[in-house]
Amino acid sequence: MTRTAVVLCLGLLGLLIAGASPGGALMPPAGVIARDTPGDGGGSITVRWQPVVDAASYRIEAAADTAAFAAVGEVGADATEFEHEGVRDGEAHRFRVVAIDAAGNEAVSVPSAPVASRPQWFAIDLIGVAIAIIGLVAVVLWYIRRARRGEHLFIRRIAGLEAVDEAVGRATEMGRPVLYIPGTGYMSDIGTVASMNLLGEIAKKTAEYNTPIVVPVRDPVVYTVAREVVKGAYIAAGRPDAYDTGSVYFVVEQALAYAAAVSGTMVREKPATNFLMGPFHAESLILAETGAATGAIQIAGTDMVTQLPFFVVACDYTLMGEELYAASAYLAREPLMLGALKGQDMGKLVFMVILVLGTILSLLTGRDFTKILSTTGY
Amino acid sequence: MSLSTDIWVWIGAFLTFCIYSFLYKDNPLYKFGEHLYVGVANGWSLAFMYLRVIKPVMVQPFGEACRITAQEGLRAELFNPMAPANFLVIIPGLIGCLYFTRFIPGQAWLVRFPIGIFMGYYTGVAVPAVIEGSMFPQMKGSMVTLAKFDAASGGGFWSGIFAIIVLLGVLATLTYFFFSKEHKGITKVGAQTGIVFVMIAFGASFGFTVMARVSLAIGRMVFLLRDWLGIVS
Amino acid sequence: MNWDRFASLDRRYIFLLMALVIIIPILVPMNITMGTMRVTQDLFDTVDAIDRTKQALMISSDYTPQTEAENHPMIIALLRHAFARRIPVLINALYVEGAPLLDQALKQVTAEFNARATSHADSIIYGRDAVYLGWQPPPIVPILSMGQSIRGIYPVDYYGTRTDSLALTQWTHNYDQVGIVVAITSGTSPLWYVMYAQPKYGVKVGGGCTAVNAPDFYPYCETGQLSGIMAGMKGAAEYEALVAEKFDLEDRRKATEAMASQSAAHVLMMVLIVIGNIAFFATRGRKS
Amino acid sequence: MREKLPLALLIIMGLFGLAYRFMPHPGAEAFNSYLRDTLLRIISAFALILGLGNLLLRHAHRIQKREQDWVHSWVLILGFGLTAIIGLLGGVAGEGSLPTKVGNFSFNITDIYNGLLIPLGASMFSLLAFYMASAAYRSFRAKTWLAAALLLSAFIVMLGQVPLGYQISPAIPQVTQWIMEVPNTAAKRGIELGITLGVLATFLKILAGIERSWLGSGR
Repeated sequence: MTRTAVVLCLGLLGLLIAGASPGGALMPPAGVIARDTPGDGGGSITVRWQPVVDAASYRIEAAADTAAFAAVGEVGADATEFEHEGVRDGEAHRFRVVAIDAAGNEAVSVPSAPVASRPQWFAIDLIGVAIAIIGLVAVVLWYIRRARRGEHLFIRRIAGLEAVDEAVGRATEMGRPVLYIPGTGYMSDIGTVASMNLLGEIAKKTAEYNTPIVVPVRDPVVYTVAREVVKGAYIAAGRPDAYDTGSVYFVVEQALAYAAAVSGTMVREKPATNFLMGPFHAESLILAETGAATGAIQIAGTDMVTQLPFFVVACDYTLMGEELYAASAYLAREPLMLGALKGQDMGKLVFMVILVLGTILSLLTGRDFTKILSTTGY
Repeated sequence: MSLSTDIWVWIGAFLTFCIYSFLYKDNPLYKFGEHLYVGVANGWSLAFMYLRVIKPVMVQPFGEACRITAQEGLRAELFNPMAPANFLVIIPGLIGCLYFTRFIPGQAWLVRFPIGIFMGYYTGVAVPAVIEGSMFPQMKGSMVTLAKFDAASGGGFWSGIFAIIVLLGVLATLTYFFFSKEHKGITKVGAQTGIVFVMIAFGASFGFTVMARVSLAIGRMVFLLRDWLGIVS
Repeated sequence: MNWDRFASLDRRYIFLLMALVIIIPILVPMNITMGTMRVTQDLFDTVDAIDRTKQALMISSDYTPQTEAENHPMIIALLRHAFARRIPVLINALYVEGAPLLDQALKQVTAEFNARATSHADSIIYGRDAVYLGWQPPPIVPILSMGQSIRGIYPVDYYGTRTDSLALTQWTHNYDQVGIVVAITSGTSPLWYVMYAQPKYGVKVGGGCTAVNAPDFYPYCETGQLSGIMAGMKGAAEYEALVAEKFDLEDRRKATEAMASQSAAHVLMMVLIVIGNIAFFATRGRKS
Repeated sequence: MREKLPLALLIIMGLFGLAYRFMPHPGAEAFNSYLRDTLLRIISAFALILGLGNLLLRHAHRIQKREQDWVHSWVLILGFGLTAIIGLLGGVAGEGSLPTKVGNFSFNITDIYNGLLIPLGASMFSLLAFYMASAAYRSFRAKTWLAAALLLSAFIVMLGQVPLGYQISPAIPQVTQWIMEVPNTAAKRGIELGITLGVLATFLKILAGIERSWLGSGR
């Protein structure tokens, strides 16, 4: 009974104090600082201030040089920062912040020192990405350097690539061509770049075996590259005479039209071996199923994760993701390339360590260690 | 039943049959459809490449620069590559022409310049893109935090357990892709677990895609039965 | 039984069976019952809860004719839902290829309702109950600009009428008068609304996507950024069923009908897999 | 010189492509957009001309030599020629100098796109429904444990996709969702992370001149 009374009295007292506090008690925001937003392309100034008790919202006002202050934005009670965009670079602005309480009372801060925005050359918020790139580049270069010193490097068997010799040999025995499909991507896809590197190695083999290679290409830029690659491979293999200028040809840019034409080629020219290497899209299964129906040996490889299932189902061998990038190194057995491959492995190890450590630390400390992988907030 | 009277619908129906006839076997109808497709698609590419690229990006700025020079004389701003009228658009054209040097004996090496520009720029652009767009979010998503177990932040006991399974799956799959280590001992266990995850994923993707692909076939059949033959409404 | 023949069955028989299981259900339409996924139910509930006197439903679309079979029924189902509850509808197209399809859908559903209407108030009137805003490239521009002013970015509608002369667009100024944006896509446009419009203007976003893309959307439903989605033809069929049951409509349900073809095709594939495995083990057992 | 000069240009382009992402300065932005929207686009237009020349010559050759299917080569060349002329002279929607309408029949390049290319593309695309069935029949056989895992997960997900699965047990769609969210996510993430490193290593190999197949013969 008495306890209830005490609680009631205290409550009433509290209400009285709250009600008695005058409206003018709303303090203006202190510590208003404006500075050029870092790591951006200019045209933006960031204003910061210290929070005010009782403020329901803040209005930010700006003035260019001696001009009058005008509102440029309004934010909620939780905010202590505002990014004013659309400023002309080099033009000085002063800022002030107006705290507004629930009743609509306002308290105006002291204006900030004048500040002008300017563009920067480095995006500071991407520092994490930059560090990751530098770190991984260092790891890979380190192993390339070790390989250059002549260190022997082991590389595990990759079934799809072990089968390349046999597949080309089979075409030779049967007197039929080898079909190489360099994907349906652009030169801008790294999968296409990897496919071109692999094409060089496979063309060397068809040159050695004296088996015709047919390379229909979807993208005109890739076509120009593929042509040089095959020609170069025949010369490197010492068989420039065996190079047929018609072996690499451009078909059409539209992927489905390309699939229609290449399906026709598969059925009519009956290549003994089909290589499908590079980035593929939905047409992957059209090509792979048609090829399977003609009885060709099919070795596929793609870095398009969505298309891998169809190659796995319809082809004899499939290089998955990274294996496509590793393929040319595997076939060439060039020490420096193998060094790069070893470097990639170490990169994976780094990934695994970060994942495990991040998880353990997050679970033990209860803090969110995934934040180290944010691209902003440094 | 009301047959279509639109010529384009009839053409569409005929071409659909041309393509579908390939399911039986290769035949002159398919060959017709295929060659028409390749021809028309290339004609379309050429027209659009001219209308959307060559004309606005090269011909017009250059022509405009010539016109200004003729009327008002040569000015420095006509050599600003960003200006709507400038002479410098001729440079990419000249680089593009280097492709044709391979028909000139002894000068074929010049082809390497346009190719080098493409290879260099795009391999460079890809690096931050994969690090920022793939590595960071994928790693971030794979780490397990207490929030995954916390019902208040949308998690729970089971979602926490599943998050741990995902993490183990990621580690196992990465192990499978180790090239410089023979799959023996702990690596073997990891790699084999990894490939099981991969196979389950591929099966699931395959099964999941069936519906979308069947939808495409339904779309075609509806075109034939409704738009062309008018059998169904 | 001679399993050898099945072990290496000519694939043309499979093609023939596939064609039949797709065509027959189209010729003989049937509605099959199915459960409703939570994401579909959530979307339905959110649309259903719009206060029609204060807010409109916005349907945004960026699908191409290639995915018409999956996406088009979603638009139809949404329009039926809105019209049955007399929720005003704003429609926009993010890509030009799909723009005529939206016009067609709007006309079709308007005709369905007006055929039953008995009075002017009861009818669906263009300009009062629905406005087709048309297409403004590139997609990001209308998505952001509609937060400020819908009439500003769409001064005229798809048919060239000034939007300030239409009753509906006179009171729908920006996202504040939009109960939910449902983006129907063959790609990922609902996520553009989530990324660009939602943080700034707080608008609710829902989606309708192809089956292939559905896994990309589930995480956003979990976090509530998406109020719900229709995933592929199945999602469309579920939404159709929800609308038809609640409002007792008897119009054709294309996705539901197509689900019969879908089910038949899926069952065929599963049967084929089973037969293939039986044949494999039967022939292998004999060989060894 | 014939190798070093192009390689030097490649290195400059590669380093700029990499660094550009970290440079918010409008100068870098402007240079990049010039590179991407003007330079590379024009160069690739020339590549298309080269490619089309190659294609047309190949088919002209076929016709000349009366090779197999030479009649169809005429179809290709005529289809190409007519479409190109209609597009170049008739404009995108028939606004050009060439009339693209006879009575009610309109055949401008947009009509050709909608009337020819879309049905052809949609038909090719829809072949996938058939090929998925044949591929599944042929390959989904439990020859090994791995093949069984592939088969089983495909089977469950297919079942979970249709009303039948729900009727058999409401758990089936849930299992489907679990497979999509847990093992599927894990495997795809692992592959994607590997790809990240592959991209980086490919970049380094090309810039360091280790991978030089793109240089071709130079002859």
